Amino acid sequence: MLGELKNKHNAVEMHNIVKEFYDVRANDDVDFFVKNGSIHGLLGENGAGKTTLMNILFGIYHPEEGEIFINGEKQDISSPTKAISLGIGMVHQHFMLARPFSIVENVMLGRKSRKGILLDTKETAADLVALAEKYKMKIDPYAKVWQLSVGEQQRVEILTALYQGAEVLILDEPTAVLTPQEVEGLFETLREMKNDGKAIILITHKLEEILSIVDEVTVLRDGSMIGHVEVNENTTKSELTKMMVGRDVLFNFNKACIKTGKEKLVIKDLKVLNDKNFLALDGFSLDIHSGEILGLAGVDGNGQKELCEAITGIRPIEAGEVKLDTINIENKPPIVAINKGISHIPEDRHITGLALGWSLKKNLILKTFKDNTKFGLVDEKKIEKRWKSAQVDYDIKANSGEDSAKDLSGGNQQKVILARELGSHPVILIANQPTRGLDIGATEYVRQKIIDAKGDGAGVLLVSADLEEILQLSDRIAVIYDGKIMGILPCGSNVKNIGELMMGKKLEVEENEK
Amino acid sequence: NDNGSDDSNKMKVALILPGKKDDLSFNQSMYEGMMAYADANSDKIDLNITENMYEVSDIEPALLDFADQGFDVIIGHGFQFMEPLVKVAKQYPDTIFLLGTGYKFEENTAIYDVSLQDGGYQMGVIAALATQSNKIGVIGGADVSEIYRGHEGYKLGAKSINPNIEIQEVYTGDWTDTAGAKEAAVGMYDSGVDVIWHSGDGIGLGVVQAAKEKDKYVLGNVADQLKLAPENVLSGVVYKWETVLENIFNDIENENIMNLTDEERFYIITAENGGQTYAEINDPKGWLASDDLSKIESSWNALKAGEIDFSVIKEPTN
Amino acid sequence: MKNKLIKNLNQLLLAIGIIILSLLVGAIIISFSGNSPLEAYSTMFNGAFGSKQRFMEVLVRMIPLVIMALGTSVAFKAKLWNIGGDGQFIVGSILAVSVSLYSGLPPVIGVPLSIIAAMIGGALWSGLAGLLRVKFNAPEVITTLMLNYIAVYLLSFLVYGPMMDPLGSKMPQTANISTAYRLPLFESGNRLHMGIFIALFIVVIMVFFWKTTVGYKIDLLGQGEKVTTYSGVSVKKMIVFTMAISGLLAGIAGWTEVFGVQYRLLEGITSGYGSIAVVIALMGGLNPIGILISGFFFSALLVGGSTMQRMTEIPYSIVEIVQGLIIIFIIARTAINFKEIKNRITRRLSNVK
Amino acid sequence: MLSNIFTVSFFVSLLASTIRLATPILLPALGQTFTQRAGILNLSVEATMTIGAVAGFAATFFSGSLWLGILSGMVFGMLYGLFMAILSVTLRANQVIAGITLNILGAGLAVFFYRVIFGIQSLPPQVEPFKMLKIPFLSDIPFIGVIFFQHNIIVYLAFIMVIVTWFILEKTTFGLKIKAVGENPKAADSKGISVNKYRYIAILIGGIYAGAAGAFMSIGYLNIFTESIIGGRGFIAVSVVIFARFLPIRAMWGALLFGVASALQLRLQALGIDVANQLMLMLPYALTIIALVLASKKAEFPSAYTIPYSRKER
Ligand SMILES: Nc1ncnc2c1ncn2[C@@H]1O[C@H](COP(=O)(O)OP(=O)(O)OP(=O)(O)O)[C@@H](O)[C@H]1O
Ligand SMILES: Nc1ncnc2c1ncn2[C@@H]1O[C@H](COP(=O)(O)OP(=O)(O)OP(=O)(O)O)[C@@H](O)[C@H]1O
Ligand SMILES: [Mg+2]
Ligand SMILES: [Mg+2]
Repeated sequence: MLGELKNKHNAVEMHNIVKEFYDVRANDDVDFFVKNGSIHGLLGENGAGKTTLMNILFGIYHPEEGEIFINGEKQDISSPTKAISLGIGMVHQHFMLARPFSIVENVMLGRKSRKGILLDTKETAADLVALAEKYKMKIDPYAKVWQLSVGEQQRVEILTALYQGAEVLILDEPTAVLTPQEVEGLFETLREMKNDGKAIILITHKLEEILSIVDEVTVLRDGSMIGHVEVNENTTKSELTKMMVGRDVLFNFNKACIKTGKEKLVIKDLKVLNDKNFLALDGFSLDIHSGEILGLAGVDGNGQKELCEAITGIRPIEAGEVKLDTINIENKPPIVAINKGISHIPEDRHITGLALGWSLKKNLILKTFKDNTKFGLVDEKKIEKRWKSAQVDYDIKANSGEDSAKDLSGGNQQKVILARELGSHPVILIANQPTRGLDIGATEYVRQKIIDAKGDGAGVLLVSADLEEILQLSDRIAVIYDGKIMGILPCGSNVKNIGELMMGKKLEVEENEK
Repeated sequence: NDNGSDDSNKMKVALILPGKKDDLSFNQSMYEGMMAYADANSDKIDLNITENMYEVSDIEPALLDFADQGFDVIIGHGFQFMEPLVKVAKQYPDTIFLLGTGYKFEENTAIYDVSLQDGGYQMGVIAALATQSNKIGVIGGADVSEIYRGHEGYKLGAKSINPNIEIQEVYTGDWTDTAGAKEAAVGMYDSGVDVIWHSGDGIGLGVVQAAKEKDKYVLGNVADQLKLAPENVLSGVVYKWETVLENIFNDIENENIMNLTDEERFYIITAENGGQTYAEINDPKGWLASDDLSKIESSWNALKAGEIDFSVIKEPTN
Repeated sequence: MKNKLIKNLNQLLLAIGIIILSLLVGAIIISFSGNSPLEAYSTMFNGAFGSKQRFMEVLVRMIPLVIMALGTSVAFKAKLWNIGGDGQFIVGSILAVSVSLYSGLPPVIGVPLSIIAAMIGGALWSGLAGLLRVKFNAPEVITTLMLNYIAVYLLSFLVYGPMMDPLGSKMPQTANISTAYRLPLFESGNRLHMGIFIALFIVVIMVFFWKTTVGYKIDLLGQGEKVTTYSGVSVKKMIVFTMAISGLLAGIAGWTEVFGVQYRLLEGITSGYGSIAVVIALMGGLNPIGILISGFFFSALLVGGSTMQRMTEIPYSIVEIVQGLIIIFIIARTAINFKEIKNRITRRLSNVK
Repeated sequence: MLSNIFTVSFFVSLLASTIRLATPILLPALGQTFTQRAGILNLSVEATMTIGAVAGFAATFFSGSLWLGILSGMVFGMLYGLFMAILSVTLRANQVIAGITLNILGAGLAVFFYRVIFGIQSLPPQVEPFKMLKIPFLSDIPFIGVIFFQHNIIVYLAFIMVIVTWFILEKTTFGLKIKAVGENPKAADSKGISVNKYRYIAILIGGIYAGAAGAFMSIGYLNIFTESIIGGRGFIAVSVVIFARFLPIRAMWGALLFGVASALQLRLQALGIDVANQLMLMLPYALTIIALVLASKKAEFPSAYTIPYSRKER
């Protein structure tokens, strides 16, 4: 049926795309068409194959089967260079910028210089400023990337693509890391581009966004194309969800806003440096009570990571206090926090949370070698037993405890971490972005486990950039901006207020209160 | 090597060189001396030569292995062979071991050495006579015993001509650092030195090259090095191991070597016994007057006659 | 258990395959020099196993190599690139010999003290590199390498200067250590000394070491600094500690060589064991038993190669070339993902069906 | 006594020698600036230089042309670099291990081929090395002339390469790409830059510089080849790059520092200053460590330093 759509006006046509990774069929006979002068949504659960499909279009992967037509002409897109020359640009989920480079240097990387082998820095910088103005953005072309906020970095990515002459622009989850207000700014730019006749492909998990800006949407599930919808007033969220998941999904946690227990962890006037030696936390105070989930909302990079690391002893503290009950634990080595029952689900499960080359069994005792020894030697039997029970309790899909952690899917990796961190019945749980990158099933599972931990009496600090998650789970909601608490809101507050705080705007009510 | 003919009457001799047989120096002189002797006596001697045995850990196994294979004479050409050689000699009392420089003996070992003070003295005399600037130099690898004596002899010889002469001395600390030796020589020449004697192995090549570049004189060691730089090699000490090898093998053949005293089993090449000579004077710059040549001659005669008093050379203090 | 056995067997077969491949390529190079590869290899084999004498020599050589490779493996496991085994070996030997020559202690105290001195010397030298890494972020690859050179000149300075045998007529070596300090020989007339038991003992210790908490922590460090810190292990302490242990073993290797074979200090005492130890550690898969086996193999290669050089015209550099080739093939093997290729093929086949 | 020693001519000779001794460190260091900027730590520079020295020597010996010698050094240096590239880029091997391996292999190969080519001769084969090239007028300036303008042409070229290298890295698209593959290979890849290609090129350039420096040692500095002709200079060059924080101009200062350290130790001894020569010989290596200690904390290592890249890895 879709084959009929093939005509000269389609900016992109991908036919019967098949792509395999080892034992995963990431794209299974997918058809995908995008019209010029339109914004096209690509929808699907985690792992559905969206990024893979776009990576194929951008020449990063080569499909096992299938054909690609750009503006009606069949193309073999063998590399990103080829894609770029065909007028395809891509803004990746994880930004592709060299951080010590300036903006203009990053832009020049992807483009032929006008001066032959010499760099045309000045000219490019001037063009860039002009281009940015056209799309209502503001940049300093000589600023170094590491100095930029996430939103600014994204603008650089978009500008780079445009500057390379992109007529087809792919954006892979561009809004995941932005505040609602920043999202509005981005959409403004995208509409501008659409009016210029460009084709824009937008990958997102957020259905409201699809409904507000997208003209057409394609839905993937398990690597296959499920459907293709023109978006109009009649399109509904539930219709799209059903296409995505194949069933109705309702996150249904029996959450009542709990009256919190006694103060457990008190953080006072914390000052902490980030990796670049700037203050990431600047006078940060917060307290976490037993038996509550305190949601910490905020745009990535406002000091959340540093906070989690400071509490757990991983990062030194310049000034301020961290008290567990009445005991000061600031600037103590990490082992102190571990022994005192502070568990930590780190933001980065691959580099921090797991020893990827180690077996699952060994990953379970990462923090507790000592308790698993016999005559000074690690007790294999004991560990095997632990693994067996953890596998059942946490529903970890793996062949055996001997499997390497790196061979597991993200969701299962996260479950291993959960098994380790919750298995010790913590008094405090620091959960930093615990569901990032997980599919709906796994997300649901992890969230339930966090709620269970709370029921167990743990005080939970839930750090998340996903407002929906914060709203669903939190008993109280704190908002962090630029290393400070902007405000603490009760459970059930409205999204707009939180969004404003995340942007660093003080709420009037708050203002009055203080 | 060429143990092709299994004439069991032949004496099986193994020569182990610590360096390369074409090092233009200590190793090469022995290589050539031994080859000359073996060629002249090819009916009697079956020779195996091992070169480049520079890993300390290889030395003792090599000695053991040769002894184990039934070699009659095993030669370790260098002081680093002394301890293992003495040790292995005890285990193989019927095998003769020869040690190139050293001081420890067993019943079945002998030592050959060079009394470099003779050659050094002569070089000092030549350098002092040739210099136009009254500054001469000497460059060596490391100050091991015979090199040390050579350098002291050099100073003595030079001062016998001109007590106020300035003598610069460098030990590069390394036998193979040709570049370092060259740089040291360049430094000396730049500071006004115009004749340098080198007492070294691989490093000598660097000194010769510096002389060539700076167009000054250099005195060689061990072998005649004229061909390396015909415009700049003034003379040099020349070792003639054949003389002592002849004696040693005669003593071995007469089967009395084991009956000799330690002193008698210490074979040393000197000016006196003709084991050391000096290369013909080559003076393209004409820095030597004709009476200088006769002074050179007479100093050599004095050395040959054993008339020079070396007792002033202090034994090295550690 | 059975699986593990099969895995180990596979490992062994692969290693043998690699060696054969290297020897084949080596053969091409030997023929290039106009020599007969067959003659070269048979002399080499004969040179290592042809007589009791030679075989003993292989074992003698194996002692310091295996101990040093075990040291190397400790650092490598933590992904610390300690390539300064030679320097650590030297400094350990210097301290140990100093104790035995100058302390004047009775051997009952002096011998253990000399071992301890060797360990301290080695550990200091590598620990220093660890410290510089932790304090100043100076890459240990480079610092350990530079410390090698410094140790070599230090040794040279000492044997030409303060430690020179006063009765040695200016030979650059120390006096011999007294007999009571030496590692006993198995039989007189043979070089094989009791150090072989020490080497085997350390192999056994290392097997268990990797199962202790400390061993786990070192292994964890190799998994990444972030996960190590996260797990409550101090990365800085662990880096210095791991480097120190690694050097400590190199120091012991120095002790066995000096007290079991040379009986004195002299220049060139390490015979370039450091790089070979790296190769042995790698070839042994950083596993103590693997290191023992590959240590034996490389000792045979060295001893055989040295004999080959003595008995034929073929230069010793061939041995170095073969060594280099072996490692290259090891690297190639780990890099090529056989599993992926296999998976692909089986997928294709099942798709066809 | 000291006033006798530290004369003007002493310093002139010292500085001239500093420049000569800096050259064989500077050249490979510049090459490694490319290589390391692209994220590759190549420890096999030492062997590459030895191979360059043999290749350069042999070519000159048989052709009589010095330039052919330098060219041959560069070509063989590049070919040996190819090994490193295959191991570290294509096979994604650990770079430290690959480097050590290639050092063992390279030392063997160099000596082996020298023997195969030249056999055993009673005199070592020699070539006529590069002649000193006095720069007209400039070389006549008192003191300065001797220090800076009386060297052979390779020395001048080496110092000119500092500017060239700096220019390439900072001002050309090629340089930007080299830096990008060392900094964020993924980003470079997504911008259409082939990471493997540029890493190969960066390693090969390093090999060319190192091969040229090796040839300089055998036909520009000395006139013979010996086994130990490189004598650790390759390793020092690798470290110079790090303490120069990957900047060519700083690499030049680093190389000069080592030049002066080696020149000084030989001269002081000649003038009768009584310091054990072994302690002096330690100087360059101790200096490297000190320099690393001072520089490493500030050094911004390329983010992908020593990390192999694969598009597939996420
Ligand atoms: N490089 C790779 N190697 C192996 N498997 C891969 C690779 N890239 C993707 N996959 C697998 O292919 C499938 C599709 O992944 P893809 O990243 O395209 O999903 P996605 O729809 O973009 O998900 P997300 O919402 O998480 O971004 C997943 O099962 C994933 O694990
Ligand atoms: N670099 C890789 N090399 C080999 N296999 C990989 C690689 N990355 C992912 N895989 C495989 O892809 C599959 C999915 O991995 P991925 O991390 O994308 O899961 P996910 O989609 O994030 O998580 P979930 O399973 O919860 O959906 C796993 O089976 C894993 O073995
Ligand atoms: Mg995913
Ligand atoms: Mg994706």
